Amino acid sequence: MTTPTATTETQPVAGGVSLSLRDRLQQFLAFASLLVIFVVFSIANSNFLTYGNVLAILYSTVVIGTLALGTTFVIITGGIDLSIGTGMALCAVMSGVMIVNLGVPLALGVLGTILFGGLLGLINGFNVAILKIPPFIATLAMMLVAQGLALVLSHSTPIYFNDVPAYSKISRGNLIPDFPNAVIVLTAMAVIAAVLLNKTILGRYTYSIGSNEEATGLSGIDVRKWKIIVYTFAGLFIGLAGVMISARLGSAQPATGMGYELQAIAAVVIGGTSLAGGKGSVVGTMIGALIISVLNNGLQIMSIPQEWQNVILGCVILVAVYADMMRKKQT
Amino acid sequence: MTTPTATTETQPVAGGVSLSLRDRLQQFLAFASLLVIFVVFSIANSNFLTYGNVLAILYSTVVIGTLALGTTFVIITGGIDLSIGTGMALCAVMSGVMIVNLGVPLALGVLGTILFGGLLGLINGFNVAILKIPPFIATLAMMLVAQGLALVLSHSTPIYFNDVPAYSKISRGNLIPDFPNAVIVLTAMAVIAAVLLNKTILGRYTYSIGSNEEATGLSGIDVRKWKIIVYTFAGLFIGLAGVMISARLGSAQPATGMGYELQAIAAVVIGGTSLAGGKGSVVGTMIGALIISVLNNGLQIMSIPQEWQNVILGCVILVAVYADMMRKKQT
Amino acid sequence: MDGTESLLRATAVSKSFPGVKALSDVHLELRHNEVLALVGENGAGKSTLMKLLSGIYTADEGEFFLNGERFEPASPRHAQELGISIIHQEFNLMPDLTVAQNIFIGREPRAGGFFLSERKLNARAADLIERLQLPLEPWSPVGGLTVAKQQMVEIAKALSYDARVLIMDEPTAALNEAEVTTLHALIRRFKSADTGVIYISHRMDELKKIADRITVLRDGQYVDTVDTAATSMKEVISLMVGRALRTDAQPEGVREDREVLLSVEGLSTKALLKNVSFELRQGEILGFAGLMGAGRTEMARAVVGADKADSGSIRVRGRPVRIQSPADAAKHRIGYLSEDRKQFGLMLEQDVNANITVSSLSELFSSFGFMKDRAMRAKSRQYVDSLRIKTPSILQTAKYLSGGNQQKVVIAKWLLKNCDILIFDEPTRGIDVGAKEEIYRLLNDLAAQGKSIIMISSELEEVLRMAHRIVVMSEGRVTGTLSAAEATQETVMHYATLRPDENPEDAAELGLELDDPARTVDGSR
Amino acid sequence: ACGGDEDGAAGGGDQKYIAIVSKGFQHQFWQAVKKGAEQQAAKEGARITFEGPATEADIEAQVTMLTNAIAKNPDAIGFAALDSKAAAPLLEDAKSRNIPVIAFDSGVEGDIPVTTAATDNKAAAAEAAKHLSELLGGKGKVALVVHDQTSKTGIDRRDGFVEWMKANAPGITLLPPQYGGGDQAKSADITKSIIASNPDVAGIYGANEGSAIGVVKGIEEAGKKGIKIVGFDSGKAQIDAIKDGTMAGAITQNPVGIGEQTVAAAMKVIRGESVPKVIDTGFFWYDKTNIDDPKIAAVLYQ
Ligand SMILES: Nc1ncnc2c1ncn2[C@@H]1O[C@H](COP(=O)(O)OP(=O)(O)OP(=O)(O)O)[C@@H](O)[C@H]1O
Ligand SMILES: Nc1ncnc2c1ncn2[C@@H]1O[C@H](COP(=O)(O)OP(=O)(O)OP(=O)(O)O)[C@@H](O)[C@H]1O
Ligand SMILES: O[C@@H]1[C@@H](O)[C@H](O)OC[C@H]1O
Ligand SMILES: [Mg+2]
Ligand SMILES: [Mg+2]
Repeated sequence: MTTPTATTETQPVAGGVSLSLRDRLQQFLAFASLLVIFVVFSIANSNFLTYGNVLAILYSTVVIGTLALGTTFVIITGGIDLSIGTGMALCAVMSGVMIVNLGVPLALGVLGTILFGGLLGLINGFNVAILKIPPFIATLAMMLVAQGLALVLSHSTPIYFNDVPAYSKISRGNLIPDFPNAVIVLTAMAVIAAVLLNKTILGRYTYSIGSNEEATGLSGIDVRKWKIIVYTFAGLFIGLAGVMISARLGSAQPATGMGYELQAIAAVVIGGTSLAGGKGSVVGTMIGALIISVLNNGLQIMSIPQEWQNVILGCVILVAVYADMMRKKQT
Repeated sequence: MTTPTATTETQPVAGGVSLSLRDRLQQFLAFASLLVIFVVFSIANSNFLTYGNVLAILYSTVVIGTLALGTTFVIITGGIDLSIGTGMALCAVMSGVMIVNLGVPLALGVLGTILFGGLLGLINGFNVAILKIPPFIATLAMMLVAQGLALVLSHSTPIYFNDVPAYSKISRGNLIPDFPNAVIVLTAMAVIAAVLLNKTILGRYTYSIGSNEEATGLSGIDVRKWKIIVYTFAGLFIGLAGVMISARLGSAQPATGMGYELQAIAAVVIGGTSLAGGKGSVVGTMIGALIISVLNNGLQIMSIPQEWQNVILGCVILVAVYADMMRKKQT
Repeated sequence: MDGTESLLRATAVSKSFPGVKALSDVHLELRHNEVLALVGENGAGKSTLMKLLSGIYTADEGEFFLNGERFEPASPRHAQELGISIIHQEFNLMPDLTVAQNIFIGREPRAGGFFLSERKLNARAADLIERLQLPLEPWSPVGGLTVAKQQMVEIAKALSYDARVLIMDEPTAALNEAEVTTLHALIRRFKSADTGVIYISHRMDELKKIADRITVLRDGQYVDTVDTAATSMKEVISLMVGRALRTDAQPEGVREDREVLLSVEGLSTKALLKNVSFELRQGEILGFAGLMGAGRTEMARAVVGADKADSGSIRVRGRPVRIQSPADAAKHRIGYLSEDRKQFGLMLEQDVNANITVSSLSELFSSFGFMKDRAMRAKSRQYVDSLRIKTPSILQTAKYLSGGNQQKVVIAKWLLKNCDILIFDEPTRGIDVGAKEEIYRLLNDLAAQGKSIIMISSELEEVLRMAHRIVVMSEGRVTGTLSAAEATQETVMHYATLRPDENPEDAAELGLELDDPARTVDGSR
Repeated sequence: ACGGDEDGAAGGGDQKYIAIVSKGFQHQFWQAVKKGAEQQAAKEGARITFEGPATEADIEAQVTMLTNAIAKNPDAIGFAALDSKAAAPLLEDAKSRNIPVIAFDSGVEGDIPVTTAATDNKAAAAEAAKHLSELLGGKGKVALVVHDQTSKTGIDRRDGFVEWMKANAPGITLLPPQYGGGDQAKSADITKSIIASNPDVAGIYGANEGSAIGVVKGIEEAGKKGIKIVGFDSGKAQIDAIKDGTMAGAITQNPVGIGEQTVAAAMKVIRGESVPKVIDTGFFWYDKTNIDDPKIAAVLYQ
C-alpha cells in the first residue's frame, strides 16, 4: 500500500527502437491472462478452438463490450455509470418505436437511437457535473427511470423488427463472409475509442479529470463541460448497444438490461482501469470483456455443471487479476 | 468546484449549549428528505400512515438495512463489497444446512451462520488487504463464488425451516407485543454499528484509512490488519442478514440475493457516505435505507402503475439527494 | 496606461471563512520589473490573498487593479487570461499524466482539430525544460516524481504561460540550495518592464537574494512594506512575529559517548540506495544532508518499511529487527514524518484532533477498544497551543488550515506519539521562522530526554544549527559523516556533490572503484 | 394501460378492488396474464392493480408487495407465489382480515386460497418431451435450456421433461440442463456453446419464452440446420419461428385465461358465490399444423 512502484515510463527512454520493443512486449503481456485461459480451454476441449466457437465468443462480447467501451471513459474520470444496462433497453425500445412504429427510415432510426443514448448520457452528465450529484446516485436514478420508461414506451411488450429485415443485418449480416457485422462494429468502436482516448483532447481531459479534478479545473479547463461530454459520449455507446442487442434479437426487449451494467463495469475493472480514476485503457477493457466471455463460453463447452461455473468464474477472475498485477509489478 | 465549503465544525465552538443545539438541528435536518417523502405519502393516501403500514416499512428495511450497515464501514475505508447479496444467500443456505440438515441447535446454528458470514468477509479482506486485489474485483469474485456455492450446498432447492418454528420467530416473533423482532434486531445493529463507528478505534481507523490510506499506514497503523477486520466485520452483517432473510421467508432461498448489493450500496450512498471513502455515518445509512423502502411502499400503496414506480423512484432519489446536498451547503 | 501605475494593486481587501477572518483591510502593490516578497507567519493570510488574485476565492471586500485597470478575477481561467499565473503552495498536478502533459494541460499542441500531437507536446516541453535548466523528463509520469521535482513541474508550468504577474507561493519549500539558485536565476530572467513576481517564502535567507521589496502580513492584516536593500532580515522577522528572534543558535548537547540506538548496515534498494550504513545514538539529533534525489527520503522509507529494501540489516539497541511495514517500525518505537504532508502525512478530510491523535490512538487513548474522547481532545488542544497551530478549533477539518499549520499538525502527531526514534523528513517545510524556533526547541527537548532524532532537511542552515552529527548522501550512497565540529556549508556541499557513478575520482575518494562494476551489474535490474 | 383506467370511478365507493401480486411483471407471459385480468375486471366493473418483482428470485420483494397489497384493504387478492411457504404468514393475515385469496399460475400450499387457477407445469413439460421424442424418432442427444434452477416453474419444467424422457425414451441422451435466466441473448450464447461442444445434438428444449427464443437465435447464429427445437409459452418471435419451421412446436399455457379466471373467481367469492377448489387453466401443444386453429390462436399472445 505504501510501496510506490516505478512504472516503466519513469525510465529514460533510451531510443525509439528499444522503447517500442519494450512497449510491444508490455502490450503483448497484457494479454497474458487471457491467453493462458484461452490455451487451457483449447487443450481441455477440442471443441473450443474452432472458427465457429471463436466467432461465437466474439459475438457474445459485442453488447457488453460496446457498453464497456463508453464506460471506460466515465470510469477514468473517476465516475461510474449504472444506467448503461437499462439505458440500453430503453434505447432499443426507442429504436423500435422509431423504426417500427413510426416508420422512420432505418439509417435515420439507428442514428436517432444512438443520439437518444447520447441524450441519456447528457442528462447523467448534467446531473453529475452541474448539479454535482455523486455519479453513483445520478446514474442509479437514471437506471431506474430508464427501466420504467422502457416499459412505458413499449407498453411492456417487445417491439419486433420483422418488417425491417435489414435491421437484423446490422448485427447478423456478413459484410465480410462468415464474419458477423456485430464483431466488425465492436472492433471499429474499440479502435475509435482507443484513438479518442489516446490521441485527442477528449481523452487527455478524461485522464486529467480522473487524476486530479481540482487541479484540472485550476489549470483553466472547463471540467464541467468535459464531464458532460464524457457522459454524453458514453451515452452514445449505450445507444449503439441498444441497436446491437435489438438487432441481434430481432426485437426490442423492454425488460432486459438490468445486470449488464455490472458486467460492463467488471470488464472495465478487470481490464485494469481503476475505479478511483486517472488510469485505464481501451485495450484493457476489451481484454476484460473477452476474459469474461471466454470463461463463460469455455466453462459451458466443457459442460461444467452450471452451479460450479460461477464458482470457477469467480476464482479465475481473481487469479487473472492477481497475476496481472504481479506481472505489472515485475516489469 | 474549487470553492471549498465550510462544514459546521469550522464554527468556533461557542460553548456546550449552542453547539449541541446546532448539532441537534443538523441531525434533525438530516431526516428532512425522508420526512418530506413521508408526509407527502401520508397526505396522499390514508392507508399509508397506519401503525401496520409503518411497521411494514420498517420490516421491509431489515435485510437491506443490515447489509447496508456492514457495508457502510467498507465504503468508508474507500472499498466496496459486491458480495453481500449472494453472500447473504449463501449464509442463509449455511443456516439451513446446519439447523435443518445437520440438526445443529438453533442458537448455535445462528451463531455459526453469522460467523460463516464473517469468514466470507475475512476472505474478502484477505484478498483486498494482503493480495491487494481491487475491492471491486475481489468482492465481485466472491459474489460469483457465493452464488455458485449457495446452489451447490442447497442442491438448488430451498431449505425449509418448517420443523424449526422458533427460527421464524427471530424475524417474525414479537418480544415486544405487536412489534416484530426483526425491527428490534435492525435497531440494535444500527446502535452497535454507530457506537463502533464513532466511539471505538475500529471506527476511527475506518475513517482514517478511507481518508488517506498511505498516511494512515505511515502513522504506524497496521492498515492491512484493520482492513481485514473491517471486511470481516461487514461479513458478520452478511451472516446476520442471511439469518434475517431466511427467518422472514421461513426458508433459505439459494437463488436470491443478486441485486441486494446494489440496493444496500445505494442506501449507504444516498445516506451521504462517499464512495471515495473517509466520510459517512450510520444514521445516514439508515435514512438512506428508509428512503428506499418508504418510496417503494408508498408508491405501491398509492397503486401507481408499476412501470411508473421506478421512474418516480429514480426522480425522487435524485431530488432527495440534491436537496440534501443543498441543505448541507447552507449550514 | 502610464508608466507610473503599478503592475498590480490590491486595496482594502478582506476575506472571511466561517470562524476565521483570514484577511482584513489588506493592501498590496506590485511594481513592474520587481520581485515582491510576501511574508508572514503561518496562517497570516498570504495564500488566501493569492487565491483571491487568481480567482479561486472572491473577496468579501476590496479592489484589484492590473496596470491601473480595475479587475475582478472570476475564475482561475479568467485570471490566467488576464496574465496572472500562479504556483500554489499545494501542488495542483495530475499524477497520472506526464510532465509534458501537465505543463501544457489545456494548451495541448494539436495535430489538427481535436487530435493531439504528442510529439510536438514533448518537444515543446523538452525545449521549455532545457531553457529553464530543470532536471525533468517530459515523459515521466508526475506521480512517480519526488516532491522537489513536482515543484519544478509546477514552476515550469507557471512559466510556460505568458504571464505578466507570476505568483509563487512557497516555491522553494521543497527545494535544495542548488535548485533555489536555479529558480532565482529563472525569476531574474522572467522579470521585465512588463512583468513582476509575487514571491511567498518562509526562508528568510533567500529573500535578501531575490526580493526587491518585502510586504509583511500579520494575522490577516497589513503590517508594512520595506525595501530589501535597506532592511535587515532581523527587522523583517520582528515585523512578522512581533518580537526579535535569536538566529545564531548552535547544536545543543553534542556528545560523542552515547549508546548506539539504531544501526543501519548495507541498506540497498532496487530503485536507488546503495549500501547505506549509519548509526544513530541515544539522545542524538542526526542530520541528513544531500541534494535533491540523493536518497534521503528513500533511506527513511526503507528503514521504516514503507518501501522494500533489497538487502541490509537494521539493529535496534544491538538487536537485529525485521521491519516490513511502518506498523512494524512503530512496534520498535520508530516513527517517520513524511516530507509530503498532503499525500503521506495528513488526512485532509478529517479534523485536527483526529490527525494529531491517530498514531497514538491505541496506546494512549483506548480502553477496551473505546476511544477516550476527552483525553484526546485535551491532548490535541495542548499541542495546538504549544505549536501555536492557527485553527478556530481542534474540530476544524485539516484541509482548511494554512499550509504551515497543516505541517504543524503532522509534527504534533509525532510529538504526541511516544517514539524512541523519530525520523523527520523536511519537518519545517512551510513553517514560519517563529514557529521553526519553537519546533527546534521541541526537538532539542526531545533529544535531551533521550529520544533519538533523524532530521532530513534541505535547508543546510537548519541542519548545521541542529544536528549533532551530519550524514551526507549523494546518488543513493552515504558519501560522508561529519561531526558538528567538522560540519560547515563547504564540507557538507563537498560530500553532497560527489558523484561516484559518473566520476572516477569521486569514486576513488570514497574507495569504491573495486566493487563498483559488480554493483552496477546487480543494481541495474 | 393499467388497472387505473377505472380510477375515475374509484370514488364510487362500491367498486370492488382486487390486488394482484404476480411472480413477475415485465415479461410477456405476465403481461398477458395482466391483460386477461384487466379485461375481466372491465367486464365486471372491478378495479385491479397488478404487480410483480423484477425477477423470479426476488422472493423477499414479492413478500413485501403482498404485505403492501394487504395494507390497501382490497376486496380480494390474486397471488402467484414464488415460494408459497414464504408467504404463509401473510396469507394468514389476509385470512384474519377476511380478504379472500385466489392463487394463480402455481399452487399455494395450505387451504387459505379459495381457489387456484394454474397450469400443471410438470405435465406440460412431459408433453413437450413426448413431442420432441417423436420428432427425433426416439433417439439422439437432447439439450435443455431452462430459465432457472430454483423457481418452481423452472424445476417442474426441467423435471417433467427429464423424467418423461428417462421413463419413455431410452434412446435419447440428455445433456446436463443449462440455465440462462430467461434472457434471450444469454440463452442464445448458451445454445451456441452446446452446439459447439456437442455438434451432434439433435434436439433442444427451451423451457420458457426467453429460453425458447434464445435457442432459436442461437441455432440461427450458429448456422446449424436440422436441430429440432421445442419450446414453451408463446410470443411473436416464437410463433414466427414455428410458422417458418425453425421451431417444431411449443407448449402454451393460457395466460390471458389465467388472468380472466383469477379475476372472475375473485368476483365470485366477493359476491359470495362458490368456486371450485381448482381451476385447471390447461396447456396445449401447438405447432405449424394447429397454430391457426382458433382454439389455439385464442391462447397465444403476441
Ligand atoms: N477554505 C478555508 N476555510 C476555512 N479557513 C481557511 C480556508 N482557507 C484558509 N483558511 C484560514 O485562513 C487563514 C489564512 O490562511 P492562509 O492559507 O492564507 O495562510 P498563509 O499565510 O498562506 O499561511 P502558511 O504560511 O501556513 O501557508 C488560516 O487561519 C486558515 O486556517
Ligand atoms: N514515490 C516515488 N516514486 C518513484 N520514484 C521515487 C519516489 N520517491 C523517490 N523516488 C526516486 O528516488 C530518487 C531519490 O529521491 P529521494 O526523495 O529519496 O531523495 P532525497 O535525498 O530525499 O531528496 P529530496 O527529498 O530532496 O528529493 C528520486 O530521484 C526519485 O526518482
Ligand atoms: O410461472 C411462469 C410461467 O408460467 C411462465 O411461462 O414463465 C415464467 C414463469 O415462471
Ligand atoms: Mg500559505
Ligand atoms: Mg526527500
